[in-house]
Amino acid sequence: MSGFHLAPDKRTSLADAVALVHDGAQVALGGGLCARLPMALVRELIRQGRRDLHLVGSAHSIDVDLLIAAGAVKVCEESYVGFEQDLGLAPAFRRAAEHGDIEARESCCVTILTQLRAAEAGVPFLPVRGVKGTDIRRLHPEYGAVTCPFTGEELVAVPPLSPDVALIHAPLGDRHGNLHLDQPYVLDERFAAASRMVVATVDRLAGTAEVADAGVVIPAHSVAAVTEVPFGAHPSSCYPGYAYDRPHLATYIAAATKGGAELADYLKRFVRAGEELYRKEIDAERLSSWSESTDAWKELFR
Amino acid sequence: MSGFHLAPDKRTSLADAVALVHDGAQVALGGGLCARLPMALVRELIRQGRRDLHLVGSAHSIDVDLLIAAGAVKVCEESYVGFEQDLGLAPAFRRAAEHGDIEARESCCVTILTQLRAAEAGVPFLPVRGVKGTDIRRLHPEYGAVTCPFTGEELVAVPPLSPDVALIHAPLGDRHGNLHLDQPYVLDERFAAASRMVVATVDRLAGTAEVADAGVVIPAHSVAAVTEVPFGAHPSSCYPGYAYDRPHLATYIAAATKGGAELADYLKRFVRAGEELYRKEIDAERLSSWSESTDAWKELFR
Amino acid sequence: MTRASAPSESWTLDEWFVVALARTIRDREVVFHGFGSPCAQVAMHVARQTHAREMMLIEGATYAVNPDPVFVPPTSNDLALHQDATYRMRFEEFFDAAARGAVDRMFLSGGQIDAYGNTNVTAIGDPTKPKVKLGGGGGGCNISATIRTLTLWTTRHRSGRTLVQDVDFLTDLGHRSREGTRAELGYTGRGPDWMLTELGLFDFEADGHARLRALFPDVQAEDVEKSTGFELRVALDRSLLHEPSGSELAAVRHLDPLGVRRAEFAPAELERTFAHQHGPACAC
Amino acid sequence: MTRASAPSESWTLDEWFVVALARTIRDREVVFHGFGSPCAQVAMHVARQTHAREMMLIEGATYAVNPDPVFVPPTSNDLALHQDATYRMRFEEFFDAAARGAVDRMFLSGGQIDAYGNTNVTAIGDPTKPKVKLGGGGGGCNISATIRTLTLWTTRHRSGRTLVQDVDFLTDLGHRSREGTRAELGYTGRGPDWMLTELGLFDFEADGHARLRALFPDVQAEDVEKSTGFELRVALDRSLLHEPSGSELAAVRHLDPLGVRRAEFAPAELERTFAHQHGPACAC
Repeated sequence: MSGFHLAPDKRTSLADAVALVHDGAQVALGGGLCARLPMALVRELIRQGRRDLHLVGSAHSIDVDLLIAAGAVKVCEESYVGFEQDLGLAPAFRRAAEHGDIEARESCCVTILTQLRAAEAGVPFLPVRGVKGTDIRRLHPEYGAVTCPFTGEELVAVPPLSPDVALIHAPLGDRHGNLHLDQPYVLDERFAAASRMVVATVDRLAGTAEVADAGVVIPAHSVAAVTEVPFGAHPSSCYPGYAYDRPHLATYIAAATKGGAELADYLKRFVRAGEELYRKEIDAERLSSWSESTDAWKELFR
Repeated sequence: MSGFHLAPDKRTSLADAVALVHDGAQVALGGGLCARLPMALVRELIRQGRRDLHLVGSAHSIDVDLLIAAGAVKVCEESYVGFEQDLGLAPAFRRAAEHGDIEARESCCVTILTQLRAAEAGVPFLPVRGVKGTDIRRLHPEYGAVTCPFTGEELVAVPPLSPDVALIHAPLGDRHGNLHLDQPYVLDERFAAASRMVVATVDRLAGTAEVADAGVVIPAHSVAAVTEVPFGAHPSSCYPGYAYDRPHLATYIAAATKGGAELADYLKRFVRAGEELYRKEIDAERLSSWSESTDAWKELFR
Repeated sequence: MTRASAPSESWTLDEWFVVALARTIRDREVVFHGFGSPCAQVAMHVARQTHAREMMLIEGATYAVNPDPVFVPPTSNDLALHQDATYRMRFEEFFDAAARGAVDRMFLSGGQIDAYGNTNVTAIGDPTKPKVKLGGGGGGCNISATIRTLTLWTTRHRSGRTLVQDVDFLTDLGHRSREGTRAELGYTGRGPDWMLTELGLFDFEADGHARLRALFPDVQAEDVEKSTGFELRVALDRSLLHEPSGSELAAVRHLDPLGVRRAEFAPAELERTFAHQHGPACAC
Repeated sequence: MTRASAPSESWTLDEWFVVALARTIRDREVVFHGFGSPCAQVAMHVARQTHAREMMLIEGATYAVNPDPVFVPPTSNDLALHQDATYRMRFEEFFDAAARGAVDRMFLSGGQIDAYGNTNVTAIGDPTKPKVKLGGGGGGCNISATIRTLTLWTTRHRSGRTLVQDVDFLTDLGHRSREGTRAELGYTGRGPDWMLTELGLFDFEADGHARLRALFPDVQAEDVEKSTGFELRVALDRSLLHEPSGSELAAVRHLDPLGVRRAEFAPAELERTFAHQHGPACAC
């Protein structure tokens, strides 16, 4: 009856999980930068040909870029999209923004957080401290202004943000949808509370007792579907399981930078083929060697 | 330089810790109802003769009542003060409110939370969803009104709440001030972030590694002083160490209800005597028997 | 505090009261009670063990989700209530959920309750210099506005001082206050749908006014009349307070072995005993 | 990516740059860097291991407090940075602290920076149809307003396209924007106090305008002049860019064995080497 999801068993196939995301949906992406990104869900969205998505989030990388490369995105309302100083600008994001193929409605971590909090607390607006004086406001005609009844000061007011779905990958979860994450949680707790539903993948499904011992970070009642997909965050990291796959990311960026046939090849080999073949292609086991020694860990980043 | 507390060693005596609380201070009390209350700090405030305190918090019991009984309180801005259906109304609170000896400025859990969040986020006001239509607003002339710039709806606006000090008791902490708490945290995390400083007692001081393994809930940089006081939350519970001391609470309530000599006797025996004698008086070891068996646990509540 | 329970072929008023409260919960509702409310607390667990197995139960002061208590202790913030819980909400997480309308039902009581279901848990008399200072409202003054539905209860109807024409102080919102109806105040919560007292069960008419729907079998309509300070509207349907089942009684007794629920009742009410028959039970 | 480090009697520009950034931190400051900023990231750890041992270091994308990295990896949200940390802030906990003014210093860079320290990390050209779409500002458009002090840096001064008369898009606030000064906007953060480039060091005058204070010894004032798009104010004090100490260099090399900091520089800048002498070093 409420917005909570009370079914006792949320396990479903990856295809059925992603079928909960409709064309044009406002989609929050869990994780951040190149860690714990919901990549298996992203790939399945592409396989299902989803279109016109409105992405919201903080700082992201290949999740956003790949969706854009595949033509699934209409609006990108993230605070950052890129590969930092390591691999640089996000090629598909950059090209689509420069060509006007997407609306790059850049937002700010704090503003998005505040908008999620408005949705969580059921209030129709919240004030933010900053933004005034910057050009970010020009990208957001939906922002308003409000005068503090105590100080008389004018502040930027932002509307609630309640994504249709939050896509979250977790290392561990149970069939009810309880998810364990390691820190940093980034915005995932806020997404889970503010969104209509969480659609989750986990590297491993386990019993409730094991997940509770590890610590439930996203509770079952926020989660509509959960699917076990080993290496479901690859090529981003999902510690303690696996580190960031730098060579794979470089391969993607080369393909996405070239576009055309090279990009099509990447999509065919790593997306269209499905998750089972994907896992065979990526040689992901070596990414678990990070825990063997500091040298082994460093080696993964050379 | 910031509001954070960076000294590497925050250990101090109980007397020096409480000396950080000045007469007239706005004081947030950690824990809730009759669990994890900062009772050793409360008793030391009374020993030091603190006056005119402005208490803020959610639902509390003997911590507030004892401070009022000792004449330390001017304003009580809690959402509830009492002993539930078990031991009933709070005798000193009730008498002082009825006689006008304190200002009982009753607030609401959600409103206090919202005011703490305003302080945390550095905004001069926040809107709340409810309050309108109730008489709670009559007790709070400081509340304002704000019109939503998007919906045109008028909401109650509340100012930030930044207590001078939050008094928090934790089962475990380290010398830097890192504190481990078990859930429910009640408002303690919010108090720690919104207050100028946390003054803490812990049942046991331990090494940082042990506290980190248990999980740091209140970080060192929020804490100005930490003191080891075994049974520092007694007669409230502090699991896993000890359960609620029902006979002691009944003794207190009888004394506080009668007032006069009976109350003076309680204060002499259990407060003026100091924490070391207090621990000898209370036979607290039996409160650790809760973990032996369900029957032993139940027995503590008969 | 403890007392031998009646055998299951008979039962006491406190047991029936808790069962009747439990029945106001529908399956798959998200339900919350506050602290200091053992009848509601036990009722929620009874509901979850009987007819509402897929409800989501949020434990009063610990915000634990669907815990199975070791036993119900006399204080609401106690580990015995949530030791086994898989998940505990944070304070802010629960209150945000309640404020945004994600919680379906809350149990609320009060030292005074008016015909529109407004409750007073703040003060009797002039609130600036009260005759009796009550404990206070917890989070109710916000979340009574936004939680979808409320179950009200009182165990002190017979005192004549509880169901009043006007509350001295409006802590938690019922169907309408001096400032307007819920619609006028912009609240999406629908207000109370049921109010249970130790005498009988009320619902609320379309204008938000309470209406007596059923009596416990040892209660006469005149008992209610003389104990009620507001206009008594009546439309009795005895089936709305039907007898507790064996499994419901077993759940009450198992969950609350200390009889914490009894602390809510005046001693005389605890003497009321019922058995499987229609009509008033003997008060033997 | 790796390269043998110079021995400690000599050092490279990237090493000196990081040390000079570190020196903008004062002891007992609470300091934060964003993601994608390895020079600032390494600099913060260098400061904490040398002159600012009681600073509070908040790691860029993990919000870990005072971690000791295993090594600096090329991506900011990585366990190698915070594996040993006693405490990690939550996302909201950090941003709230920054917004309320509890953070003393943040490091900020930009694809464009103007004379008032405004930075553009959003887009070059018309932002609605950019010539180059940059990555974006993270949390800067709020917290640049409220963090007490900012250290700006760029490793691309020599390009002539970085220090500009007007930023095409103002993502993060310096000392004043078209809408007014910080005081007029109601912000308590004081804006940038230092700006380091691969050519030299700037501070800011009372009107908020940048002023060149020191040059790296292999740089001439004319190099800066021709690379700077805004009016060049100059008040040189060579001591403001004094040579790195052995312990500072050791800290850089120990913390960043992969040389992640080097990714920020054009290849030619990485050839710049210095030794213990005054005046320009040879570019051997």
